[in-house]
Amino acid sequence: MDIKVNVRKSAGDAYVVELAGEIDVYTSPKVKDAITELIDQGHYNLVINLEKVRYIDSTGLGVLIGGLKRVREHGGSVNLVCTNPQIKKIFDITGLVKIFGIFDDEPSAMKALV
Amino acid sequence: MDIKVNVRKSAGDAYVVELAGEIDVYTSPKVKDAITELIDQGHYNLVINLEKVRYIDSTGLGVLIGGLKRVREHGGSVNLVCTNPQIKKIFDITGLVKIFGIFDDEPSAMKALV
Amino acid sequence: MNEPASLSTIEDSAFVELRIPPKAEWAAVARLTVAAVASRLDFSLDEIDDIKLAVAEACTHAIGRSNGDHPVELIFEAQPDSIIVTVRDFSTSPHLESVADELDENHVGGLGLFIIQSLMDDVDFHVDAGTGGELTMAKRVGGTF
Amino acid sequence: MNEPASLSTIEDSAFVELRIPPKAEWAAVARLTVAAVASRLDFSLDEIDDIKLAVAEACTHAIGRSNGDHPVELIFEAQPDSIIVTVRDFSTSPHLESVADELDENHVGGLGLFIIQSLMDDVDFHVDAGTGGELTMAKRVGGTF
Ligand SMILES: Nc1ncnc2c1ncn2[C@@H]1O[C@H](COP(=O)(O)OP(=O)(O)O)[C@@H](O)[C@H]1O
Ligand SMILES: Nc1ncnc2c1ncn2[C@@H]1O[C@H](COP(=O)(O)OP(=O)(O)O)[C@@H](O)[C@H]1O
Repeated sequence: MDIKVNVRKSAGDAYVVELAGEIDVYTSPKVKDAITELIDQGHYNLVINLEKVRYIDSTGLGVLIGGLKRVREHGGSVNLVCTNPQIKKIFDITGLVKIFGIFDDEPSAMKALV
Repeated sequence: MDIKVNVRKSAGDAYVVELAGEIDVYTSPKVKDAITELIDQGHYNLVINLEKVRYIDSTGLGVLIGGLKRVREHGGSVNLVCTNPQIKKIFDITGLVKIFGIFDDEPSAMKALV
Repeated sequence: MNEPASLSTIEDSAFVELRIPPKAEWAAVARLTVAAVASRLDFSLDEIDDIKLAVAEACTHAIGRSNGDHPVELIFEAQPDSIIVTVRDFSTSPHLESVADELDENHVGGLGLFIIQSLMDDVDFHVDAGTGGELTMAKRVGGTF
Repeated sequence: MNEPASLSTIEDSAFVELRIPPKAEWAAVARLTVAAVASRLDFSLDEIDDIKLAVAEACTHAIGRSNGDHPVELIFEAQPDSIIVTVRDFSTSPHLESVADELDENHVGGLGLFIIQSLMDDVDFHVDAGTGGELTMAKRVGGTF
């Protein structure tokens, strides 16, 4: 019932935010902080890896949407890595599949950034 | 939150009762029925395999104790297979380790029956 | 909860009630409790995940609206082939009215409410100036989604 | 619940309340709810298993004593370094007195009560002829067992 956030630099100026656990009303501020910090540092090309996320709700989606909006203002983008069918379904029903690039693995998500 | 009970004949006249899931006030009657049926059929040498049991409470212990008492009346015995430390601990604190033979695998439990 | 859902064992309506403090850290308790209740019915694991999410969204909303004085109350009614969940905050802030409007006019406002409407079979929101907001949602076993 | 217990996030006392029907099939809900509450504190996974089992034993007893009319009520008080659980049946059957005697005289009668006493730091049973039985148990983080 907690979230682990791991941020690492990848190829080019891209950063990977790897999340593990549950993203809900309690844990999403931690995710928001990590993303906000990256953006404040001027990193606008992000891959957010949700492979180890077992649960996400609207507060977590709100954080991802907020991050996407901010990086887009700087011509950047956010790609997601997501394989869990239940979590993919949430992006489906909310229509967010059309807004985020969603990929089955990190290399594909990274490649599509550039 | 349920129990699976699998009964199979083994070497000699021994029977193995393999349990998987949680043994609590709701599911223990199913376990009791399986053991009672074996004893009613005249099988008094039992191995009860708890390797796949994630949870047991006093109602489950009561069923095992009840089975042991009945087979002992016929010179039989009940050996348990148990590897889960939390479940072993319950046999420890209740003193039931001294009453049941508790083994790390089915072959050892079976061998000790005869 | 990677356990197989058990066969239905409910003969009549059964009620489980839960109260949590109106704080973010307690929403997870509501999620786990409703999953435990739903797994007593014939719901598939996917359906249980849907119910969990819908209830979490309702709690998040209730917690967000709360002035911190009253717990969030959840009532789970387990019927043989459906679950009915009522989430009550006892907050009488004006924000409540706008949520009711959103649901009444089928206006998809909050993402959370939209998710609830997508995952559950029936959703109803009701505000009482004296007692606060009450969101009721139902899901049938093997239902529409 | 094979998840790492999270760091403590409770500043003051927080109360979670649960009511379940007095039937065997609902005991699992109490178990999962208390595990969710306890995992908000700094308990180890083993300690959470202990609390789960103790609460299950208390529910089993309460359900066994129930005449079926009243729910079993559980109150979880989460403090920064301990959890206090109260389990109330509203049954006023005479059986209650004997359970109180068992605990009072440190007589290890029911296996379930013995398990509760072994796993929890403090256990108290109290009977009121009018309102039924009330079992209170507390466990401290990193406590004695
Ligand atoms: N399907 C969607 N597509 C794009 N943006 C969305 C979608 N749903 C919500 N948003 C945006 O996400 C943010 C948070 O949404 P929402 O949860 O509805 O807000 P609120 O806090 O009012 O409930 C808002 O900026 C909203 O515009
Ligand atoms: N530590 C023990 N060693 C051996 N037998 C025990 C032990 N604890 C309980 N029993 C036996 O297990 C059965 C069920 O015990 P218990 O749960 O205490 O009964 P009750 O239904 O009165 O609560 C009884 O026959 C009791 O004698």
